[in-house]
Amino acid sequence: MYQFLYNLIGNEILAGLLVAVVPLTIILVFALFGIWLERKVSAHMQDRLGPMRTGWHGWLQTVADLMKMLQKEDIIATDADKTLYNIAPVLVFSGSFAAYAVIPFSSKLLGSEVEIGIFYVLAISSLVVAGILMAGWSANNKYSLLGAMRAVAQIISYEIPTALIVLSMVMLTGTLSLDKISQMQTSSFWNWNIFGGAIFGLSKFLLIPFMFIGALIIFISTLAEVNRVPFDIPEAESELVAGYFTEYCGMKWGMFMLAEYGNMFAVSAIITILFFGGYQSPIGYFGNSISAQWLVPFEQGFWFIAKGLTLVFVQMWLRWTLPRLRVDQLMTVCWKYLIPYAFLNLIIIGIISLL
Amino acid sequence: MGLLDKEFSDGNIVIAKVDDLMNWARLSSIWQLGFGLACCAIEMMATSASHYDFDRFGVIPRNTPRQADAIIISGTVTLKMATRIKRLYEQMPDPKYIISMGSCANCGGPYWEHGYHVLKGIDRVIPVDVYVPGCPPRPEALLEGLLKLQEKIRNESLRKKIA
Amino acid sequence: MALKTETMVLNMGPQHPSTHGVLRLELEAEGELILSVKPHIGYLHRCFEKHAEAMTYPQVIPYTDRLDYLAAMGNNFGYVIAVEKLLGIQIPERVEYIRVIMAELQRIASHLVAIATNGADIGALTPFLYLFRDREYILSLFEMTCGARMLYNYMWIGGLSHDIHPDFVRKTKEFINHFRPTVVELNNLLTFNKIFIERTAGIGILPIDTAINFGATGPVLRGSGLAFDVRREDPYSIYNRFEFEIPTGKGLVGTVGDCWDRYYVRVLEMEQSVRIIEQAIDNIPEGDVHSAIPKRIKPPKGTVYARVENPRGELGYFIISDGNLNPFRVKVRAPSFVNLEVMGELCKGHLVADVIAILGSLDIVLGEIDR
Amino acid sequence: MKNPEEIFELLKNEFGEAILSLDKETPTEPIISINSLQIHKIGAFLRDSDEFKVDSLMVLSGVDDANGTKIKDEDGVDVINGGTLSVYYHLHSTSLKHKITLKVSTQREDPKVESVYNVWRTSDWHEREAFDMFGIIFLNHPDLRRILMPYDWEAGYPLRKDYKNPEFYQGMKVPY
Repeated sequence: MYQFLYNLIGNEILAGLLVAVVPLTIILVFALFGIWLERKVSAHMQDRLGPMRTGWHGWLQTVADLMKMLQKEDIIATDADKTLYNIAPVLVFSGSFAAYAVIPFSSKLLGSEVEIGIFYVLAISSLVVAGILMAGWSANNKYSLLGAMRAVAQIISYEIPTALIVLSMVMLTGTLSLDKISQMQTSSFWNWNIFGGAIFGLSKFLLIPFMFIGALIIFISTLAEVNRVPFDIPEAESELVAGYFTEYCGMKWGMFMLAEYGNMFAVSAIITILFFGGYQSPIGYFGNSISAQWLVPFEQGFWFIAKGLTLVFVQMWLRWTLPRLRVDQLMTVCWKYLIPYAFLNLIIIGIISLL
Repeated sequence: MGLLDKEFSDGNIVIAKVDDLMNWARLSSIWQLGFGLACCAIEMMATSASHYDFDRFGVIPRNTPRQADAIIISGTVTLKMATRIKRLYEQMPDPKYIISMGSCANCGGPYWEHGYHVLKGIDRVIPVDVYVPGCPPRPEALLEGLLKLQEKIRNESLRKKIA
Repeated sequence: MALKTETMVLNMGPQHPSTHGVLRLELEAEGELILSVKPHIGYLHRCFEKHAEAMTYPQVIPYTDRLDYLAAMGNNFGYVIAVEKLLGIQIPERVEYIRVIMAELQRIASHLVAIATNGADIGALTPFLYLFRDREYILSLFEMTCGARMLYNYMWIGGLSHDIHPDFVRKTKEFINHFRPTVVELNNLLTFNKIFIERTAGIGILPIDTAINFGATGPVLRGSGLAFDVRREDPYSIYNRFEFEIPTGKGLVGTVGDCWDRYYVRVLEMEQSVRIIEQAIDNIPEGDVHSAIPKRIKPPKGTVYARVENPRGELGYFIISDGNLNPFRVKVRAPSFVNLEVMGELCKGHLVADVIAILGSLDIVLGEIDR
Repeated sequence: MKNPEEIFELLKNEFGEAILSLDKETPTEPIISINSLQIHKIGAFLRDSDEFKVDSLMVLSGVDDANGTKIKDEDGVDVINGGTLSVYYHLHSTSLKHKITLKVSTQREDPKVESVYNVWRTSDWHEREAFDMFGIIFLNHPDLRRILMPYDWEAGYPLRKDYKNPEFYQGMKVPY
């Protein structure tokens, strides 16, 4: 996409900025939609209706929320560390925003075709940790601090199983590029990595159970990385009021919120790419069959977003069903169960792929 | 600085339209401070629950005053609590609204005469936008109070008040 | 070498999402570990006892409603029993039956809120809304009887304010049919949820002798394993005519007396209440609910202590009469007030998150703690 | 299960002078009056002896008997001079099922009662409440502070019959 624009405009910076607009639009639109979806999903699960007064079934609710937030007074407590306090939301947001740069929404729509895409995502999302710690520390509020400490411990711990599963997938596919991983799983859902990838023979069938385990582990650990129930202890409403963003108000808080929903989709996208075929259609392309090649990228976009939203929906489903774990139990889940199983999975997948 | 801090001296059509949009945003997303004081708090919870569903109006409870727009004084305010409520109110960012729910918060309610430790009306401490009568008010009454607050917000303006 | 660190004082409340009102907890914490918990109460002190001294006997009843506002019927019940004892009057059978049905319905409604908030504190928000939905059903039964949803002023000295609605019996049976499956659903959704058990089993264990010494009653005491229920121990009204069991904590998933036991006792108690209602609802005798209400309520000099089993435990009214139209002194033994005292004992050595679980399992109502 | 007369006799034999009287005239429950400075000893005995096993304090209530003389002070406000404040202890035994009501009285001007904090921990907050509402000093109570009223409440003890409410508290008007 960048190359295309560069050829068109001939200016590196302008092309770069234009490319950046795409993920920004996507993240904003998704956040608007995601927050509304969350409220509607929760409402319907709870025998309620959810927002109803702003447009059809309240679809403008998030717009109203955001516009209201823009109007709010911006309070910075006297004792807060002002620099850190102001940087933190930006950092958190840019962390989750930057991850979108390498996510291939379709074969034509991806910000940057970096070869080390998945590595980049893991690295850049660590910015979020720094932002959260800054937010918790600078607000000079004990609840914020507790929330930030919890968040950092949690996110860093859960990055290990995530990374291990990613590693096993990289081992299997032999590439770090998200686009290439997506391309490999083409033509039918039987070629998705969760079904052993586009290989044939015995090893495919041997791989399937371990792929399922791997997908489960990475789903759980990314759930924890984006602080969703049952791992939402950093912002545990009933314990820590609102966790690390207790003291934030107005749009600064809104940025945390956007980042959270952005992250939700980002991790779903990563899982989709690694296991569920990325932007590949499970049933072949309509555009190919009527020989309208221009239709294919749009179909791919549709499939990608549909798969991502399905995973997001599962996250929400869990959120409104399960209670929350305690901080030590959370660590137990990570260190005693997820990491050993992820290691085991890595070794077994390695052996099988050598067969 | 919030956008509303600035007042415009002359009204024109642009400001009127912007007003409408801003007011619409504010009145559609009144986030209440999630805290309860007494009996009325239970009715407030019932209002948020499935049967009455506050969320239809975009009202969700936020637990920290920093992210709340309205505070529903749901119950008897005692002298010991009044200072804390004042502080909570001061922690909320502008624009902020108060709904006084129930007789106790309005005027002391049944405790007006012998309540040596009851504040006779929250409006002695913080300014109130809407009073909802009842002991406790039914959820429908609270919803009505909310609609009244929305009406009030709808008529706000960026223009300088003439008076 | 041990690193020297300072402890952190964490102020929880009076405005905090899970202090169930305006309780303030002063936590001394080392990181997440709790060293001590000091509850500060009185943020809802509404001077009930002063009001009782200034009002006539019937006028006190609406104020009793507002003590434990989740179980207003139970509060009325205790007070009118105390005054009736003082007056020495007999009340009609019909009144007794209706009172028992109302008190048991109220117990279910109150336990629903208790369970709901306990779950919500631990993070399960959906069961909270489900249970509030079911509570509405009971409230509509009360509403059709006396017109109020929460604070009823329904039981009067010697009678009731209104007779039951002609549809009441049918609707109550409908409710029971609706309610039984709800409990099963609740158990599937929350009670035996693995995470919920992890969070509550083995947390905040209250040994039986400590519970008695602290004077804990109700589900808190029964959760520790002692089958103490005022309805059985010191039968008032007509409770000795009904068959019901007293559920106790058995340590089904953890240790006896932990948060989960206290929680589960409430679930089981709701089923027992349904049993009592079923036994009573078909046997309501005919009669007039106003016939025994005295024209002028002026008890003789004397003192009385009457206690009833409220959803939260033993609710007692100690009334001193000096022979006037108003009581000389009314002292309320509020179950939550006593139950909350064990908070400091229970929380030692637990984590911040456990404080919430423990507080939720004690099920306090600030209205009666502060009075 | 023992009736009040038996309990009274047993206590009389054990403690003699400290047990003052048995008040049977009240229609509903007989009350045993005892010396206010011996209550801890008697409570511990009641709890530990096998005959009583009174392991639970149901309620501890402070009462202003208002039996002194009413006089007007210099501002023309009614105050009560002399007389007594009382504390009632409602006890019961979870194993033997009997109930006992004890009463201690103390001088209004210098109200001192022994604390039973060590016997029944229930009394902890109840004693603080009685202190808060009536100003009864419980000797040996480890943490006798106000409990319901604000810690900085200076206007006296609200449930005393001659209590006058202040006009302002921290700048907030108190009366209606």
